Amino acid sequence: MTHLLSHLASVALAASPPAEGAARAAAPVLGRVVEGPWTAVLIPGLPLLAAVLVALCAAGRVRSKLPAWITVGCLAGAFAAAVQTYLAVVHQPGLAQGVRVLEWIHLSWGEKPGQSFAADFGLYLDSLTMLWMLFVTGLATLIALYASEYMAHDLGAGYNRFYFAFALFVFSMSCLVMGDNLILLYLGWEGVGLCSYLLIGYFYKKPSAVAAAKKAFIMNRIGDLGLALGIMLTFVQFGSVRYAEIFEAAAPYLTLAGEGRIGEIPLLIQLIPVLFTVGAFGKSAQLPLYVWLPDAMEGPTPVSALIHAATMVTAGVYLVARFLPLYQCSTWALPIVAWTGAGTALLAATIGMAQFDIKRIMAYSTVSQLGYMFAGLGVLTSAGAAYHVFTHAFFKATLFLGCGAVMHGFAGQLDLRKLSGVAFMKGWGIVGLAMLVGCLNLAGFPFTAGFFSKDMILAEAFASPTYQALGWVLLFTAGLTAYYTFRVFFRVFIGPKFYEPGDELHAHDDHGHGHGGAHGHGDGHGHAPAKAKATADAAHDFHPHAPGWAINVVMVLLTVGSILAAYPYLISWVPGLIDASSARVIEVAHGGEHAHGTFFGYDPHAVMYYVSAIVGAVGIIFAFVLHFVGRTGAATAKADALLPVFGPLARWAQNKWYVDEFYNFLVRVPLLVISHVLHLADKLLVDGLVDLAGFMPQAAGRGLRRQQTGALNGYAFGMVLGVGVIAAIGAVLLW
Amino acid sequence: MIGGTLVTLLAQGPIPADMGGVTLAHYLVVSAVMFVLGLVGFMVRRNLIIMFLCTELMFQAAGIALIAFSRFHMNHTGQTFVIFVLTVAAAEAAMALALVVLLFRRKETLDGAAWRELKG
Amino acid sequence: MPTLLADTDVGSYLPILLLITMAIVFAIANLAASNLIGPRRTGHVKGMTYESGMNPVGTARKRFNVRFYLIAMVFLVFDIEIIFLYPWAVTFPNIDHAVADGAVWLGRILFFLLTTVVAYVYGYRKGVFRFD
Amino acid sequence: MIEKIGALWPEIILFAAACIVMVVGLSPTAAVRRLCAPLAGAALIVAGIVAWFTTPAAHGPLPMLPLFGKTLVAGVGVLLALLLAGTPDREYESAIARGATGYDPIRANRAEFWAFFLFSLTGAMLCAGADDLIWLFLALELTSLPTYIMVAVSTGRNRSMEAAVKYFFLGALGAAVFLYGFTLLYGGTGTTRLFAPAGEPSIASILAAQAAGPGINAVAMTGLVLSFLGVCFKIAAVPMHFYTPDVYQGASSAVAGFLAFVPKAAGFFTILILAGAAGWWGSSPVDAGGSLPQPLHQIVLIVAILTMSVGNALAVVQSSAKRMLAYSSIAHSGYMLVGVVAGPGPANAPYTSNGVAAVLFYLLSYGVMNLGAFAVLASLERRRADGSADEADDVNDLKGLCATRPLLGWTLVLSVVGLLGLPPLLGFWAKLPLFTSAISSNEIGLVIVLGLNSAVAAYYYLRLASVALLESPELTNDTVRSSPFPARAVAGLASAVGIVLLAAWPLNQWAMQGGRYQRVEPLKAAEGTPPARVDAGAPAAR
Repeated sequence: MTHLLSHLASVALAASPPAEGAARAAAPVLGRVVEGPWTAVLIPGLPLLAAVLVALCAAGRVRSKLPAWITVGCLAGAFAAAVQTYLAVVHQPGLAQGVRVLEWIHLSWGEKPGQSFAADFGLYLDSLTMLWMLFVTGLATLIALYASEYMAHDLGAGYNRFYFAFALFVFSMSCLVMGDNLILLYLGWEGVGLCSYLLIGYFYKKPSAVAAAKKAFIMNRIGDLGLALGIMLTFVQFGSVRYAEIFEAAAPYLTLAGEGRIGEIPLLIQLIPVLFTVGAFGKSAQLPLYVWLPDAMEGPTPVSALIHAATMVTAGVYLVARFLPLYQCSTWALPIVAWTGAGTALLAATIGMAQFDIKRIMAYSTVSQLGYMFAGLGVLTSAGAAYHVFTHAFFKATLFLGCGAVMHGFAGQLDLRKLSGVAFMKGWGIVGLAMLVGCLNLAGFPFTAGFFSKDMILAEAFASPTYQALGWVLLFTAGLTAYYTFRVFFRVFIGPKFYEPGDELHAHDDHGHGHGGAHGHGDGHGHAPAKAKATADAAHDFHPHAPGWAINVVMVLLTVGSILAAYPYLISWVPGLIDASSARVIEVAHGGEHAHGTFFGYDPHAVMYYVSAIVGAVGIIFAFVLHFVGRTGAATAKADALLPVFGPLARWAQNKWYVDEFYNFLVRVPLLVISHVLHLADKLLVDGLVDLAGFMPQAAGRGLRRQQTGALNGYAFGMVLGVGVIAAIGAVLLW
Repeated sequence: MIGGTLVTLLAQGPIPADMGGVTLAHYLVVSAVMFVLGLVGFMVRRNLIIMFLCTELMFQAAGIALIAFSRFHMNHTGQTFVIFVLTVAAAEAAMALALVVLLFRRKETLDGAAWRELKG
Repeated sequence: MPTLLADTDVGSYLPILLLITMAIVFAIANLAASNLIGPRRTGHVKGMTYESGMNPVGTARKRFNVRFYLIAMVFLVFDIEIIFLYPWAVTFPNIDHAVADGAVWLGRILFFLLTTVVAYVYGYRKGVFRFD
Repeated sequence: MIEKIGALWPEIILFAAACIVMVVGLSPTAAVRRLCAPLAGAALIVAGIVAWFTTPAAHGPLPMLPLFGKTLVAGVGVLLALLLAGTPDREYESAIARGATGYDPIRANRAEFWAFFLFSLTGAMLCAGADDLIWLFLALELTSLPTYIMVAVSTGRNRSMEAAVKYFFLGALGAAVFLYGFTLLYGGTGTTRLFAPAGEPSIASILAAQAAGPGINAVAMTGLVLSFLGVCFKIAAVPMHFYTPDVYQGASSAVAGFLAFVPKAAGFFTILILAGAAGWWGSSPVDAGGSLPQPLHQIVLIVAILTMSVGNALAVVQSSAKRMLAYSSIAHSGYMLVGVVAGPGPANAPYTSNGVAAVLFYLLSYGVMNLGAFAVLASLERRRADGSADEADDVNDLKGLCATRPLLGWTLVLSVVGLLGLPPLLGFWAKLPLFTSAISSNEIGLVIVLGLNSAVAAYYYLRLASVALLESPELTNDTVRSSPFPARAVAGLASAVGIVLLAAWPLNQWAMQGGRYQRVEPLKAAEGTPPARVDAGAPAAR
């Protein structure tokens, strides 16, 4: 075992970006673009086609699963196109390829450079793009298939609406990732935001879903403002919004940064990545804008899996990775990214520990893992961050879909105190196994993909002399993550068999066909005792609804994907891709000796595997002891009551409650304050401005209106007066 | 009607020999005065027929200026123009007559100010 | 002798512009002044048709037949036609037949008269010439 | 002289069609009388096609303006013919159909209405192709004289009479002003020819010579200014705008839609021709292409700013949809004057710097979008207590239109949102070159005013759209019904389709062609033959 680990570690060392060696891919040539394969057009094209076809279905009031099959087919085609394009792109490593689809915006107001503005509908294909598109299209295909069963209760208008927004989302996401200019990126950015809004508010009759959708929309707008300002500043500074031209124009600054003369770079150039960061934090749910993501779980679970776990929320990571050259030209941008990421990771992990709604726990874990990714970017292991994005996409989708299956089967039940031993029930084995693999990944269990990707970030943090403290924060968070992950697994999926159906039973009392839609309650406090009793009575003839073939197939595929995601690491696939793209980390000359951080005197790259494996194991053991050992059948609060028996850990367990309430407070009060401030700002500032802007023309209009007396002579007088005055002005000017 | 000094002031330009003592400026003054009279009349009179006659006055003011310029430039274009101006004036006269008859039948008055339902 | 005003001094005709402007401003000023400071009297005498004291005889409300106006308007058409015919008639005998094509000149006036015929046909169908 | 006829085939076709319509429309048989509108429409289609294929490039600074102008007028004219369907003689014809009265040609207006419709369009076409002051004057009068009558007979109500009397009298005043301007322009240059082949005297080449030499003659400049101010009446620009709301409100909606486009198009063709004759020679930066001669430039600028501001400010406070659209029509003229101020830019300027092309494209877009809005109004009627129908006018008549009549409602929403200039609709692509051309000619202040005014316009346009889209229909709304002329709705639908699709069509290339500008060479004194010999078409009379 130890031998194997050290072997892996040595391979990792050779492959990880900071290590110089043969494994390092060809350095990217920024600012040069060669003609790319036309098949790339199919990647955004097919989802758009799907959206159009589904819209036609909606117009034709189709009430079958046709929209699902259309979407799955088109997305599978897009995935195939992505594979094809990927092969073409890696064929020419380090060189970006461009495909111009159609002319879009061309404005010019002069001949000089900077006096024109061009943004085509063009694609920018490099290895970073293709990495993203591979997992976006692949996961989207699988999740669309999953949703064909999951959403089946809503056949008809709702089903069509779901798949329309779904396909539109994939189209927008591919615009965001594949666009060759910032305007197209922004279009995609707003597009995914819109689709996210539509899908969170899918159950639009539920006030909480509508509120969540609104919250997501508003929080994202704050971020988008930053992004928009960043784009404008980019245009002003570089005279273009095309990546190739920006990178070309930024090359001298990058050289300056590489020579350690970062102070000589103009301040406004350094400001650009900071503004981008604001946008990235909004979209990727980082402090202080993260609050929308947990609420976004009001949407259907496939949406949570695809948009709010695997793809859309990583758009911020993509943005930072894409513009890493600019980030490296800024003194403040990367530290902001690193520290905010680490802070979010810790905060979200602690909140996640205190939740009872398993989908919410997964949401907080997503926020936390996104924090990891940003921290990875901040400490300059873009390869580690991208790899974490990649592995996270698989295992988090697995976890969400597993939770979704549970919710689907138990009439919306998500409270971990009301479910137990689900994996042992008839027909739930596959889900249980998938959840186990997902949880192991999330907890960073050795040899899993999540383990390797997390370690790349941790090791790099410790390797950097300035980020030692950040490394400790992340390490502590890793332990918490392992604990809360397995808290879910031990309580819900194994142990004595018990279940209590969710509150959606009444809606379907003819048969026990619970559905995944509305799963209203926030943190498990929601059930009044009387209602719980009624629910229990109703549960007598309730039978869990085991997942069908579509869900099972997708779960199996995703599980296999999560396991296999560990494999690319061994051949340093992702780091290679990242190194060949604009996200490559430049070497910074440090005037002499290369400062290198250590972990108690050891090289962090060598020892971090052992350390994080131990930390993860400790977390899992804690969960095991607290939530599995001695849990006797009833999975409700009894486990908590048993806690004092396990002596030294009791106080910590009590603290858990404290943390829960504390973070509830911390989340809600600022939210309330923010919303009130926003409301007030809206009332006073926005409405006031609008009123003022409306008032002035109105007042002018009322004044002028008196001249429109309706009298012929009055009009003649006005006309002659006007001619006279204007002719007099002309005479004066001529004089 | 206008002081002789002003006429002399305006007559400072070259005087074509065959225009005799009457210069272009004299014609233009007459024309301008007629035009302004038309404008003023149009503004202050409320009788529709008088108002129309005032516009005719303005048209004919232009006609006088045209003919004077035509003579000044020694070509016929201005005179040709005048014939067309007369034509248009006649067309407008026909229209004005028709309109005025129509209006008079509706309200039994020729007062332009009687028509002020539309305003604001 | 300059034939183009363009050849003369630019400034020499500025007074005309000045005059027009002055006249307009003067008129407006008068109107405004009389509106502002002038007395406003209403009364029986002021409202009479002739303020001089003449009493209008009969009623002004007497209606003329609409045909009178129609005839007046049709007359205008033929009236105006004459002013086009005069210059043509004066020019036609004097044109140099070696240079200008007399037939074209005749054709032009005939076309012009044709438009009058259209007006006549229209008037006829409209019933302008029926006096019943 | 004869060769000029070759450039006038579309006008000749329309004129002949007008003569036929005038006679056909007086037929005692109702079925024959009903042929007027189809005949007019067919003539317009033929004239448009003929204009497209036969209009030659003109001499002078704007060689392609005739082609663009004539085709545009014929094209929009077809839609206007649809919009005007059923306007004249509505109550009289229904009385005849009921047998309440017999047919008396002297009481019927249909023939005159449609003939005048064609005459007016002929006038607008002639304006686009004018190369002589006399021609221009006659063309302008031919455009506007018929419209006075069209307003008067458009409904049987007193309001139409009032509109007609105001329109006619103030129109005559405006005509007198620009006639005086033309006179002075002739006096200052010695010729009425606007454009001529290179080397021959014309107003354009003489003014160019004056501008290159001692500066433009004061008389000619006064003439230009007065002509511009007089033509402001046609485009409803400040200070000649007073009539607009009253006339649009008093006329039927269909005729108001007609008035908002045809005289405006003729007026803008005239302004472009006059501006082209004056030349964008001014001394603004060379790379910006020069501005109009100085006092004229300032005056157009002032008028543009006043026009859009006054129009928008007054539109905000209206409750009548027609008055609102009338004031907005004033504001749109102000927008278009921005393009006149900006000028065509330097030689081979791109589309975005060519203000003339921007004006032409805006004229086209405005024609289409405005037609949609008026078509919706013309398609709705309010039943009065006595059972007769009155056209919808109040904004409240439009409440919940998208719910009750989706076709009309969405046409209205598209039209007003397009007029507002929201992307990606036609209006946006029309307004954009106005902005960019003004920027490239360094008129930053004007651009700011234009931007502010666009914002103010949002205030009332969105009000119209939201009334139709968001508000629920009034309970008493059964008094609002559709008018019995589906052709009007078809016109609206066509314009709605145009608002969406024309944005994608490369029409701006067409406008770019139409706005092509070539500088007029100054007339050299050596080759300057005396105008007396050149100008008189006839041999010397003595």
